[in-house]
Amino acid sequence: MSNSNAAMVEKYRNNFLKEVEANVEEGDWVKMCMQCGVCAGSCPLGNAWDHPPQEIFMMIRAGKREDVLTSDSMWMCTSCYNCIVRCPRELPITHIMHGLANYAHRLGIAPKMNPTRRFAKIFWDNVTKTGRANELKLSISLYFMDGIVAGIKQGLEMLPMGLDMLKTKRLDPMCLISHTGIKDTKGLHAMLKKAREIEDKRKGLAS
Amino acid sequence: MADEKKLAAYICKGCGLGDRLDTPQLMTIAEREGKCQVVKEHDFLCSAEGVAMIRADIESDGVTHVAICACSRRAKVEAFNFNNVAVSRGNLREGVIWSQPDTEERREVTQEMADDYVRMACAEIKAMRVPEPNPNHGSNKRILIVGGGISGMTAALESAKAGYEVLLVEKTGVLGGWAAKLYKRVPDVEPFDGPVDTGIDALIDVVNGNSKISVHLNSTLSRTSGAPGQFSVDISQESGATITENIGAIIQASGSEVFDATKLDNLGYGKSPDVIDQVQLEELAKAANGGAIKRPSDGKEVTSVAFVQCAGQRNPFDDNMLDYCSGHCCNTAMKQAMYFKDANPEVDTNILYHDLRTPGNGEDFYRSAQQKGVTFTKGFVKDVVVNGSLNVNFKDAILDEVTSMEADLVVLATGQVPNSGVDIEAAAAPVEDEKGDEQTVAAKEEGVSVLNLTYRQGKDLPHLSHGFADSHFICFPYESRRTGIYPCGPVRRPMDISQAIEDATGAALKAIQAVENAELGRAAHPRSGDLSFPSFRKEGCTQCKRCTVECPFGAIDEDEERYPQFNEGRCRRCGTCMGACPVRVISFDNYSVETVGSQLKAVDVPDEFEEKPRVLVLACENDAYPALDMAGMNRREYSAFVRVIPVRCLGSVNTIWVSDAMNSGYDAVLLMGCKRGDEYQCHFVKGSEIAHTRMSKIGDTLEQLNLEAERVQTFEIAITDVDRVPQLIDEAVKMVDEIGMSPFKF
Amino acid sequence: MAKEYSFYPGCSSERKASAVNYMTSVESMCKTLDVKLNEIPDWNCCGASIGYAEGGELPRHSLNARNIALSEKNNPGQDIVATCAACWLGTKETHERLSKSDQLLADTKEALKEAGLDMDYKGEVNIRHMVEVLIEDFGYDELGKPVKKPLEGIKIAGYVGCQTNRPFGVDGESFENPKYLDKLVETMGAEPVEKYDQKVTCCGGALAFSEPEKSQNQIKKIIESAYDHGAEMIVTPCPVCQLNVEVYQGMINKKYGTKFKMPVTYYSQLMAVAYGHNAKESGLDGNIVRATQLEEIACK
Amino acid sequence: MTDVVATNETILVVGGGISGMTAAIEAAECGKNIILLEKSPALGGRVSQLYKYFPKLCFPTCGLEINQRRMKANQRITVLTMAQVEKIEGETGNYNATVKIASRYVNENCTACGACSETVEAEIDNPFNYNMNKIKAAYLPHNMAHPQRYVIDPSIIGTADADKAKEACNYGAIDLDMQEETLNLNVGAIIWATGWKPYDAAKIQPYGYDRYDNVITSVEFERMMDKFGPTGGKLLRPSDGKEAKNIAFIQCAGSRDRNHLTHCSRICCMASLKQATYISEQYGEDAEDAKATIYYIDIRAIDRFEDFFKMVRDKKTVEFVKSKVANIVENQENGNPILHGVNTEGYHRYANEHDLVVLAIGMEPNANIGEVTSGVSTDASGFIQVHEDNGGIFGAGCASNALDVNRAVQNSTASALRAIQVVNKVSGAEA
Repeated sequence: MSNSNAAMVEKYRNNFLKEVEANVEEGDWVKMCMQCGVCAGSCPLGNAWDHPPQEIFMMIRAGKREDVLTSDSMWMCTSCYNCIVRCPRELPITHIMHGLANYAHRLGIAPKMNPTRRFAKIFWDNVTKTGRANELKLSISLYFMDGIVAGIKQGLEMLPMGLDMLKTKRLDPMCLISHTGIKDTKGLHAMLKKAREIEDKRKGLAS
Repeated sequence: MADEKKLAAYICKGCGLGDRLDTPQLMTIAEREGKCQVVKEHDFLCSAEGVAMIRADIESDGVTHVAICACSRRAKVEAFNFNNVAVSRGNLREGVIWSQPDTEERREVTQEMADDYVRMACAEIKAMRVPEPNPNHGSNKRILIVGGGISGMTAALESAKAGYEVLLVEKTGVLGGWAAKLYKRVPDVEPFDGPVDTGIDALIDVVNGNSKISVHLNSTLSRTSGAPGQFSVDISQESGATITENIGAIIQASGSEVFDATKLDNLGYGKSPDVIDQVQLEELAKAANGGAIKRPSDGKEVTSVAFVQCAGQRNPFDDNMLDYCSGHCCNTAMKQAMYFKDANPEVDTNILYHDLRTPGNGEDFYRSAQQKGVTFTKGFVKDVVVNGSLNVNFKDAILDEVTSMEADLVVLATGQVPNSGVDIEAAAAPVEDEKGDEQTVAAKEEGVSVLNLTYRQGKDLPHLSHGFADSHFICFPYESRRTGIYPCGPVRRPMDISQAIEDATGAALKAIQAVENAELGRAAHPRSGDLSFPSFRKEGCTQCKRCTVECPFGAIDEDEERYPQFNEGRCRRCGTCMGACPVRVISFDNYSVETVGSQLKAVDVPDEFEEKPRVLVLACENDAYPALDMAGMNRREYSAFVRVIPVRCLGSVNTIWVSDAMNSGYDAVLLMGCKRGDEYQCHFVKGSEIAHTRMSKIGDTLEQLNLEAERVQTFEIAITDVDRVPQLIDEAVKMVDEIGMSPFKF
Repeated sequence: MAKEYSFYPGCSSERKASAVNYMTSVESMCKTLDVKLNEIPDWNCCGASIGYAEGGELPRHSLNARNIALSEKNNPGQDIVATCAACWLGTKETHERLSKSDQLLADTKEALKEAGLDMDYKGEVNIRHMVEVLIEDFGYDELGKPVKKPLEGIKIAGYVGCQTNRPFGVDGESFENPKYLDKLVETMGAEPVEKYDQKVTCCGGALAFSEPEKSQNQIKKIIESAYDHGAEMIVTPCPVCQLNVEVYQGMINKKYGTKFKMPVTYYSQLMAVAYGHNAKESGLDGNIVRATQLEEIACK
Repeated sequence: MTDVVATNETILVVGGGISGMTAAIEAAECGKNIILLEKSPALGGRVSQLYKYFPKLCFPTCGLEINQRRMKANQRITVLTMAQVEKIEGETGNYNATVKIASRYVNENCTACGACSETVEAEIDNPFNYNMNKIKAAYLPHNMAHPQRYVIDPSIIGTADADKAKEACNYGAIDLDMQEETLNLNVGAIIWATGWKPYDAAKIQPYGYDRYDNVITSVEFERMMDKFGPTGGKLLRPSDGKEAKNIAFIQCAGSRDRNHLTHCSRICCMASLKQATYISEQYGEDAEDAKATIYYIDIRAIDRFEDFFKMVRDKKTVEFVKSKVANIVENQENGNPILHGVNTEGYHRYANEHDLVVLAIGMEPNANIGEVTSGVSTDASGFIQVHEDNGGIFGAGCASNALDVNRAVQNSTASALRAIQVVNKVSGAEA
């Protein structure tokens, strides 16, 4: 997919702001930031951000495409919406962060090993397969994200929790074999395929 | 009529005065010592009935001089407001019973205080004359406006709309000033979303079409003399001809020049034609007239432009640069960036700023600029390198890195430099040696005068910081130091069009006010309505020139015989001249060496064995006296040995008062004036300062009388010093206690 | 006369899913309040807050639009009510976005066509969280009336969390200091811990899975403050909050040597118990950290 | 019964703050007849509640003294306090204003001797100190109050206290049966100088003004410096009365914010710079432990105010942080506010503990002109715009824009002339 990355570099040469405005969810809000920094200070995982939102906006204006898109900062967003409600310019910051992450991910230049990126993929595949989340499969595939060994290690660590969940009937082993999703999975999949097509067309992304 | 005096004293018994004081004794004093023909007491003097009693005496009994012995002169003013009589106030309430504890042991001294204040009030009216309007006042009501820019034209039009004749003098061949050079302006009404027409052409037409306004182009003032209501000016025209006109008041709207950008070669100015200032950008925009803006060097359409804010501004570290911020440049840069964006959204426009300053609804304008894609970078520009392309090197404050951007065009936000004429203080600065002398001569010639005043104190309005001809005051922006002459627009402080329009309209009112007051021969702010004016006995005058030098308002010139020539219309009635005069020939009808001198002499000074010292306080009526009043209102107690006399300004304090006080046995004299120095709060500019200098010199006099220097002290008092003033008084009494009573008691 | 709503339970409320006990208690609560919840037939996952990364914009909105379309088709004229914060937020967000952008609406409908629902999407419904229904359609006084067993003497910290609170929130409540849980707690006869200062702190949400250390650090703050302010129990309106704050206590204790044993309940559980439902009906058996005080009252 | 002479050559000035007083005095000194309305019991407005002015650090009461002297000496100005405009009808050169005058329960006989106040026991919140302390229910609004006349608070009418006050007065100044009055004034032009109000700080939730004792507003801070203020001129913080030495100033509290006031209130930067000097004034220039920290987005010290900015910037006791504070939490132990945020100049995260937080509170117009008449043009923030549709009604001071004192006075002087133009037309003087 990195060919689409090359395409984008070509298309928007040294105008990253324009690229973001065109291709990133709510990207046309970026220019409205006045660098007050309230978002940066409002993020619960703030310490984990190499570049807080307001700085990312500045970097976008400064054309630091590589630094932004390969950063794992956006992946630290917990979707708590603190930044949105406090922003004096009403920028939909949470969504812009999501948009940037998604865009980087689609271009194939998002940090490969970022756990949130990988979990997000696992989650999406999990819920879209049957139309509903299969929590057991979800957690299992999560633990085995890094291969069998790490998986077992992780699994053991999580075991007490898992047992708690089983005890309280909040986790169902049967789900491994018999998880009932929605009826019209066919329609759902067609819908999602179409949605993806349209979006890619709009953003000039090769799917 | 001023001569057939009939003195009356009225003693109030209200507010506890009757209970605390022996008022019959006060009446006897007023009668015997005060020599009042009419003496009455009243339970409630400020009541309708009490006031009616006084009026009756004035109307039917021919009373001309009234001593109200009741509350402070600041209280019940409206009640005791009588026309065509001289009024003094004996402050028995705030000044006596409210500042003294109601105790047995203090009863006697409290009564002595009251006795003295009655003596003083009577002595004062005895020395007063009922002021009459200045006879040689002018009544010309035409308003002269210097400068035909937006400020000048606005002032002209607004004055005309109020019904006044206007004479507008513009040094260039066209009206419009800087505003006429703009392609568009920043909006001042909603929506604040983009550049709007300046409307300047329409304004020019209205001005030219107005029958009350006569415009002189290519003209300057070669002479300005006279006073409010009776100014006379010579208008020199390009042709060489000079016409003389009479006018009533002057508005100086001489505007500003742009900062000389050639001083900014580090920013590439002069090195490349594509580095320009904001004024030049307006020219380009006008040429493009909504189309693509082309760069000067090769006429290529501009695809990227960098706006460098604060170019040569906000820089106190370099004498060649401006210390201040010109206020409008942030909005102007945004407006100009919008020129590009509106013509072609693809153009990159970046504004490099330190602090983005868009107060009020400018914030909407800011958002609108961002909406249009103008980008903003908080950055400090190091330099602009010219080599084929333009590279702006700067420190990005947010990303915390030194970086650079390339641009087809660089626009420098240089500031406004006031066109305020000659710096008369610098010109008048004393010089030590020959060399220095040359320099001052040079300084004198430096800069072209705008007004060419024939005033002894110089050709133009005094400058304040950075050469602006502003008023020094926050609450009184039009408190000009040349009565009847009002600066407005960017000559006063840096400002944008909207503020200039407001400012010019305000200045027009002040000009109108000046001519209306002049016609009635009354003083202007701060002693508005005061009819008294300085007169002097030529016979006694020694031509020492102190009055002409020290007048804060340049009201006094010298006649051909080198005698002081008072221009009453220019006078603000502070009395600084009176305080300056060593031979005491200057006086006002209701305020003179006599009115104060007789008060302090009227005080009954006990002999030294009584161990009742007397401390005289001469208090500025605007700050120290109100502070004392409020001390009384809040029952702050202070020594009963003090006697307070309010003065118009410490500048009016003549040293004779101090030596008289010493001779008549006072143990100490305290002068309480307002803050002096650069941040002075004296509405008569230097009064407090001058008094201080005079008193520092009085040391010798004291020595001759072989008295301790600390018996005379000067203080800076703020109106809020409600606790401090009583302390200072008590400390003075304590000091007397320590160094001993004055030997001059009889 | 029962109040009827189109109900969007969400994945976690499914049988034997992580918030099944939430569901149980909601059912009991609604029984008492005579609320009829008509489940949206064949509803699908909302994509949750984490869906953005792989799902992108349009697919995510399509997911939610499908639910709205199904609701409008099968439960016409009824407000959509969700009990899960993420479900509510996701659906409401899509609903807002589509109403603001014709482009997005057209694209979404084109996608919905593939699921045979393009004609059914009108976007005329309100998307509401169960808490909104309680506060706005009933009000605290009404909610107080059916209380049979006031939860006397229990000090409860109202942990509101993020997504029921921001960016939309409950009408009239502040983002920084919402008071509705405290009021509900009070209405049920328990003692709200009003000074609890972590009531809107983020629990890490989905990042509890991908960034456990960072999230658990958050969760620790949330629980500690509850203890500091004398709370004996935490109550929340959000399944993710409930799960994160409850299940990780063991791991946190291991890592930090803390001794957390703080029950974390749903508002609906408090209400079910107060309304006289038994422990099972109130889903108390679903709490990993037993809410013993509630159980005692429920058994009375 | 108040009797007032008014003709369509009279100018009505609404609002007795610095702007209204200026407009009234300047017009009167041009020979015009003025009626000046003030809704509170005394003139002076917000500036009389300020400790000092920027940039001179002089005292507002000094200018107030001069203006009051000018006014007392000028028989062309009629002052009506406790008066509010209810309705305005008519057109340029001929307006009819309905004015309601609330009962003061004290008539012009009052000598301000204070006997009533001494006897009354009931206390009320002191509005002059933004309710930070109490005063007797029979009171003189403040030291500089003009008219210098006491007020009986309605809350004690019908109580024994009120009767005691009446007995205590030897001058028949207290009239407990005083009724509210309604006047109809025929005037030629109207100057609307109703000023501003501080934005409701409680609405700025992340800063917890409603939750934390030690978070106050800039106008409240101003009162603390006044000897006659709630703390007797000391910087004592509300929670425990301890001296506040390490003080944070948060800029744009309610301003430049789409969630609150969209405009920039202009004065707040300068106000905080000024208030930062209060700290060195109280504790000395070199005080080790005294510090002002100013959290800002842009420091808007425009034109010559730059000099003041420089003076403050050079102080050892003042520090600047380019950051909009994200939120405030309270240190449970000592009640100190802890500010969380990021210094955006190079991304530095902070959690700074201070003794006291001062919110540089935004300026909300108090214009509400729409409530009494229609057709006067106001902008989205509610400020009165200069507009021909306004006819003979002119905004002045902070009712017309977010202005500092100097600009407010400038603007009021201009408005005075605009009003004069109207009445001169009426009298034919301009012809």
